[in-house]
Amino acid sequence: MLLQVENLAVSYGNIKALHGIRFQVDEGEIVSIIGANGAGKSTTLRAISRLVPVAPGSRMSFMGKDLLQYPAHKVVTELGISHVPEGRRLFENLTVMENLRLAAFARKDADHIKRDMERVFDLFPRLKERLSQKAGTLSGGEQQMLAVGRAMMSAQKMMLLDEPSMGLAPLLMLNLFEALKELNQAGTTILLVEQNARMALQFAQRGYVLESGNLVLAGKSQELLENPEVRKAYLGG
Amino acid sequence: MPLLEVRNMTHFFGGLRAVYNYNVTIEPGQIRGLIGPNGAGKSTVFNLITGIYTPTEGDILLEGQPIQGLRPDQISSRGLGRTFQNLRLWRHMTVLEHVMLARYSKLDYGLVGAFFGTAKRNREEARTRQIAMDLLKMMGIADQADQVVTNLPYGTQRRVELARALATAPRLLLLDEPTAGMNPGEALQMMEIIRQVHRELGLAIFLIEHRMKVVMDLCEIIQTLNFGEVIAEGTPEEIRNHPEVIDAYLGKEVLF
Amino acid sequence: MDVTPGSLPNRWRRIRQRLGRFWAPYRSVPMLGWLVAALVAVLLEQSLGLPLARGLGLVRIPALFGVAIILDAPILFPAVLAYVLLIYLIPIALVARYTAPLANRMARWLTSYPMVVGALVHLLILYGVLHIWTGVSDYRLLVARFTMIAIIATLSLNVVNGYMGEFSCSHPGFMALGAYTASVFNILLFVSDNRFGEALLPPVLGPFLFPFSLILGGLVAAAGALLVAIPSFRTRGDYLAIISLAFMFIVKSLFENLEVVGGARGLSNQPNYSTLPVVFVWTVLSIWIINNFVRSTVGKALNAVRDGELAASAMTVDTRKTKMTAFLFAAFWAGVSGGLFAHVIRYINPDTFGIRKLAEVLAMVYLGGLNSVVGSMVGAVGLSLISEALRPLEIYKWIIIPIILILTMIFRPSGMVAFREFDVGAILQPKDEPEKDVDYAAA
Amino acid sequence: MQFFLQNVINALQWGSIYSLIAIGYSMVYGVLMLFNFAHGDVFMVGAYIGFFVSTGLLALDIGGLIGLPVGVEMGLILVLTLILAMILNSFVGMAVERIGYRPLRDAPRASAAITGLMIGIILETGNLALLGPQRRSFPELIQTATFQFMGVSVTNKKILIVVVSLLLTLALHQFVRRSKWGMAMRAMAYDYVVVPLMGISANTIALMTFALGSALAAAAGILYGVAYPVLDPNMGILFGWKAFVAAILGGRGSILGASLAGFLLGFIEIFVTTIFPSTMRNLIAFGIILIILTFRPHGFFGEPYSAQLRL
Amino acid sequence: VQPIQPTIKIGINAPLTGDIPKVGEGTKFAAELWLEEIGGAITVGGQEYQVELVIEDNESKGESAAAVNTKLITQDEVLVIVGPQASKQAVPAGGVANDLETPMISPWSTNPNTTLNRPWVFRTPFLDPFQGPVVANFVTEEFGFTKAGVLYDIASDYPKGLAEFFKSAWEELHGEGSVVSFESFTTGDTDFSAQLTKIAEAGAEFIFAPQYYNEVPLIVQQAHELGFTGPIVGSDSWGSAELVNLCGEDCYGAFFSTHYAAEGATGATKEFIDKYNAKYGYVPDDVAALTWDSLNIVKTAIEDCGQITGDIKADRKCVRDAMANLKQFPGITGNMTFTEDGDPIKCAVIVRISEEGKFTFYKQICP
Ligand SMILES: Nc1ncnc2c1ncn2[C@@H]1O[C@H](COP(=O)(O)OP(=O)(O)OP(=O)(O)O)[C@@H](O)[C@H]1O
Ligand SMILES: Nc1ncnc2c1ncn2[C@@H]1O[C@H](COP(=O)(O)OP(=O)(O)OP(=O)(O)O)[C@@H](O)[C@H]1O
Ligand SMILES: [Mg+2]
Ligand SMILES: [Mg+2]
Repeated sequence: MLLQVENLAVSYGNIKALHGIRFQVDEGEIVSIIGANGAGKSTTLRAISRLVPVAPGSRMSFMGKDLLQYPAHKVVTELGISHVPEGRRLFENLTVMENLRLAAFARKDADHIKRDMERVFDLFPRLKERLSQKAGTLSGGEQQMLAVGRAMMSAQKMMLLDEPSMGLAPLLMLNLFEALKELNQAGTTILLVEQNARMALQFAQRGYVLESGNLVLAGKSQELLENPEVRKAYLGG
Repeated sequence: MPLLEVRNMTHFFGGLRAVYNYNVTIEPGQIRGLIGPNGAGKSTVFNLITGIYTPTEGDILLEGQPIQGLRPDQISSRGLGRTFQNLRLWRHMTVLEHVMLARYSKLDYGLVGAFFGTAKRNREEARTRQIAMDLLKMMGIADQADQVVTNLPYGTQRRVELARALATAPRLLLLDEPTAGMNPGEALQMMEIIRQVHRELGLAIFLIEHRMKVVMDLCEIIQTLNFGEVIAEGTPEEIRNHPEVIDAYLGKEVLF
Repeated sequence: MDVTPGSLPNRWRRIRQRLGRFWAPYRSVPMLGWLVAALVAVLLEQSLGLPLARGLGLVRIPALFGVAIILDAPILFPAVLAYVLLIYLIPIALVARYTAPLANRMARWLTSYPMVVGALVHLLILYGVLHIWTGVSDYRLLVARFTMIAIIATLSLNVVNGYMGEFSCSHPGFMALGAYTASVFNILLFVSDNRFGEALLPPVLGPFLFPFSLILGGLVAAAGALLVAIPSFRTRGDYLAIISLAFMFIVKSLFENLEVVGGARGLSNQPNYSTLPVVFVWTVLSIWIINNFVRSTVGKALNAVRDGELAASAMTVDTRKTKMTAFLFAAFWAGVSGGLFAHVIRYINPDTFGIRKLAEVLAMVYLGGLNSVVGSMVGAVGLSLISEALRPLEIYKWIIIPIILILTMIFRPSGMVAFREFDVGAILQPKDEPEKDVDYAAA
Repeated sequence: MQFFLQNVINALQWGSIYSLIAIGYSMVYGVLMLFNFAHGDVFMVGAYIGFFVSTGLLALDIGGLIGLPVGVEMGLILVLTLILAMILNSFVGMAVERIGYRPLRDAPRASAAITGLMIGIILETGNLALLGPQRRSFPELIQTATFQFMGVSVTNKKILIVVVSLLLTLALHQFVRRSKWGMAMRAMAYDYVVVPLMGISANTIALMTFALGSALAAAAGILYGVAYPVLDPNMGILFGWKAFVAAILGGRGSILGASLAGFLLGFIEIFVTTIFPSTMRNLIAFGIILIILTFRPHGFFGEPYSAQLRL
Repeated sequence: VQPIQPTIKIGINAPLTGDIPKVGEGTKFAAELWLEEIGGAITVGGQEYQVELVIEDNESKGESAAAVNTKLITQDEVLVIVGPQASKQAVPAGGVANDLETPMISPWSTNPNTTLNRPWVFRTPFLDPFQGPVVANFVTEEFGFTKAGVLYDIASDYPKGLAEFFKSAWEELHGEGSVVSFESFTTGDTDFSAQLTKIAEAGAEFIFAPQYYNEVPLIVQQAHELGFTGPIVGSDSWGSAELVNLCGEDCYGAFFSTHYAAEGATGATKEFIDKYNAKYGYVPDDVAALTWDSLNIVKTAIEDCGQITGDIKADRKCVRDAMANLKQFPGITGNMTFTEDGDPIKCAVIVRISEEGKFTFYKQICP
């Protein structure tokens, strides 16, 4: 078991976003979390990345280590969890190249960095064409590619993806998911959060359904796809 | 006379050719779609039409009148409403204030009224409030009128954007990815709203979308853009089967 | 969350419950009731204050609730506390509580007239309170006038910095323009001195023309504001901040070089026109007009420019006109406050309107709260009174006040009462109908 | 001509000081997007630290102990003072960050500006309370030597100040543009929330930025002390505001821009005084700044406003 | 039961914080020393009254100074006020004192408006219209120069006033245009190289710099660095023991006009200097000396008044009248008689900074 989350609760001021959820992700898996707007999907990922403080009593472990002992930047460098945040959040004032290099900030292995960079360009040739363009002037899709590329540069044990398909053209979306699949086959465990529930479930092996801060369903993707409630609520009938 | 006519519009960002020789004609009451790969220049087309950028070359005519070079507020006052790809709401303002403010150019009182709270101003404000509330009812968010927008769910925020754009009393509405970030169920609701708006207000609509179901179901005519140039234009059926579009944009297998 | 019984949150809740119970009867006291109660308190002080103070071993009536006395001689703390309780707190509490039904009836009766009438009645009582309170001591009178002038300045800065979200540093410059214009006008016309010679008009006319001089000062300030407003079309944020800062330095330097108005030696002999009623009326006027403006849809355009200029202009908002209006309007009121100020201290020099004044007004705006008329009042009154009351601390005052501000910013980053509408109608309402949100125990 | 040259020399020295303070300011401004209104006072503290360190070193009389010639000893003391004061002042900067800015990282920028202003006042008043109101005279570490060159007076101090200032500017520019730390700082400027996702501690970067900015302020303080050897608790106020002007005039986050603007400010002030009646100096100098910004509304190296997607 | 002895309260309105804290310190120290000196009491009409000093900080702001005066008068009910020092505070504060009919004496303010048409307001220093010509005459006689350069702070009241009076006096002596260069800067500036270059270029034989002592070292050193060799002459604001600490040898040999010379002083002056030096560790500057004199004027006026009635209004009036009637009051900064306006008629001294850095008496110049 790679990631184990128990009784995870998070609040923003008075708003309770997560009410003590429990789930797990195994090594090499692709797991997706689906849910409506504001269900708490992004919050879950932020909690794992330690970007938001969690309520007392929450427990999270990664490869047997207590995740709560690590500050946000060490979750990346020491545990190897990368995160593609919602809305991309690129450093728009830096160039594409600088964004990628920055993601490898704490890494010392020059050779590996170089190899990873090549892989990013293999997956997203468009980025290579725009190396010295400021990230802020990329189109939506290009930005999403860069966001994933950046995550690949920072850590590869596990990748948290927050709505990577948002705003992507159909073809690109296909490409992206293919790329993610490749990444997964090369050993990166993936936890995916998506609005586009159908596609997410088709892509993942297992899924969880999050509803107003509570996990209400869990199961194999196929089961969920066939579940009538899920179909009604998230797949558009 | 067509409602909007764009002729040979070209735009460069530095050395990058974002839009090249773009033409479009929109008739009153038409629903049109604009698709294309990421970075094709779709949003740029919208930004050019609405005056956020000034085209390097070309003419934009609204009901025969050239509007290129005008400021965005002048263009929008002439009946061109829009929403943004990334929500651009005013984070400290309430839903109602958003919609009321979009009536800015239609307000019939001046600074004196604003300073001294004249009777005319009070009448105008009441009337504007009524119009705004009607729009909010139409969007189904009237009960959230006094909420500050930052606290609202994403889907609601999208509706606020739409209501705000409608409050400018447009004859042509530009929608940049209205269902982005919604799950399929919510997207269906949004489509319903767009249809209703189109029906009840009789607007022309020009929309950008990546969700094929939305484009194909809503639009009468679809344009496809690639590298800033139109590569195909036609009915949904024609576009779906257009080889170049499939190549550049749709892909062979459709996931959903 | 596992909270052990008796832990802090629980105890805190109990305290709040108790406070809530204590406060409950006062929830139904309308503004009118509070004002009447305050009137009773100040009348009490006027008649009994001095003997009571003497009896408690104080030499005088404590001017600002005795803070200065306590800081000077901590041993007098019980006496001061007793005084404040006996003169202010207990009478106000009793009167407010037991006249509440009557006050509510009155307030309801007033609501049957146009709002202006109700507002005027309230203001009249408020003025009465102020008049009697300041009548006891000239020191209070001076502090009260400075404080009200600070309210005007703070409010007007809030229009640009809070409502429109720019960081404007030019306010002292606007104040200087207003102060000098009004001063020159009045000295030239109504004062015989060795700078401008004989008075041109009979001095009895002076007080009547004083409003014109203030308006003229405001207009000159607004004209000066063009220099900041026009660049604001093309640039914003930080760049505008230094444009406005440059403007402030330019104005200061301009007056240093203007020998006719005394240069660095300053301009004195302003007639004593900024009396309490005059300052009061102008303060009320400024609050009323500014509040009207920022609550109108036209005024809301400022907020839209702040939160997203692009979206604003795409929604038909004329952003240029909006910025222009905001700057000129704010400058006008800053000019008025400068004019009033000049006629309180009756001497101005360019140095009065420098960086230190800037820091002061900025602090008031951000302490009180952005985008809030009430906030500006709180900020101006709060900082003026604190800085007067802490005077005995001498140098340590300027360590304590910054610490207060830093803590405020840390715990309330937008200020004490930010983003709140000032709804006169709601304030004037009677309060005896049960409110929806009285669930204080559960809060 | 000689008159003109003399004033160029004068302006170079004055501009160097502005430039050094401005780049320190620009560090914090460019990275954290904050108006660091405490910077002028951090500069003042730096100058005082320099004063105490150098006075202490002089009292120790190391030269006397190991028998160095006076000139060398003084040079050594100057270098040691520079290094020590820069280190010490960087702690001051870090304290300012920790107390005044970190708790406000999510707050509106203007609020942080107010805390900065207030920390500045505390530093001034604290100095006054601790050290009393008398001015301090910065020890004369360099024996002034005046060279006459084409009828122009140049002192060794002036040369030293200009050279050190230019060197520090270039070093810092390289650091911010080329090093990965510099890159992290620029990233931080844009979006500090996701910086940790790159495996970088945002707090470390913020602290480092303040430390660097304050170290530069200390260097500026010492060079200032060498050239203008009277220190008082309020000396930083005006410099703080001028640095603010220069940093922004240079363009957001641009070290070279800030330095250039610092020199420009120095030149404007000196030459306006030279050419116009000196009474009009501030009027004209700030008028020029206003005009520059009206025509170049985003400073020298700043991005145009339309491209600043996030404000 | 003892009857309560009325105390005599004296308000001190001083700039303890703000731009000129050193002035505030000098004021406070001199006042405290004075209180000690008189044993904390004044005897009036055979009865001893306790004296209480109420020292308040005006933050060197005009409005604060006015507020402080109002507070002192109405809250603390002081009999008389000493201060504020700088004119930008003394002018508004004087207005308050005059309106509320309380005698006030400013030890340091030289702006004519401070006392003009204000019967309740007095001052201790001589005025700029007197000092300007003093310096002009002195330089003419001493050096025989005809071309003057002036460097002053335009944003500050005192230097600006003095610079202008000097200019007119000098031009009266040597003709139009004999002030070859009249340069200014702004408060807080520390680089004067452009102005000094201009002055040197214009061929000035000496520089008159009526600046505060903290700016003087910079002016003098920069002038020397730029190769200016003529004398630099100053005014009473140079008169601080700190000047030499800050300026060092650069200032040796310089002249300035002032109220008294610390070195070689005799009698009461020397006594004051020694006591102050013993207590606070440095030679008092002219602010302290003038404050000391002001307090003694107050004391004499109270004594002259003959009785303290306890009716504060009457007592204030009595003190004011007594003050206005003082003749040839022997202060440590010279003998003083007040004019109609409340300004003193007194002599100035020219001080030379000796080669040991001491302020030595050089010459006395009387009106
Ligand atoms: N920074 C924040 N401050 C306050 N509340 C927040 C914040 N971020 C999220 N929330 C609230 O927490 C809840 C969960 O939000 P979260 O972003 O995790 O939802 P989500 O499932 O990712 O939704 P979406 O599909 O819209 O991204 C929502 O009610 C949201 O309003
Ligand atoms: N302000 C700008 N400066 C420079 N280049 C820009 C700017 N805005 C957009 N671009 C470039 O122009 C091209 C078109 O961008 P645009 O945003 O119009 O794409 P789009 O078709 O809307 O894509 P998406 O579907 O991803 O939103 C992109 O390559 C983008 O990088
Ligand atoms: Mg989300
Ligand atoms: Mg787009």
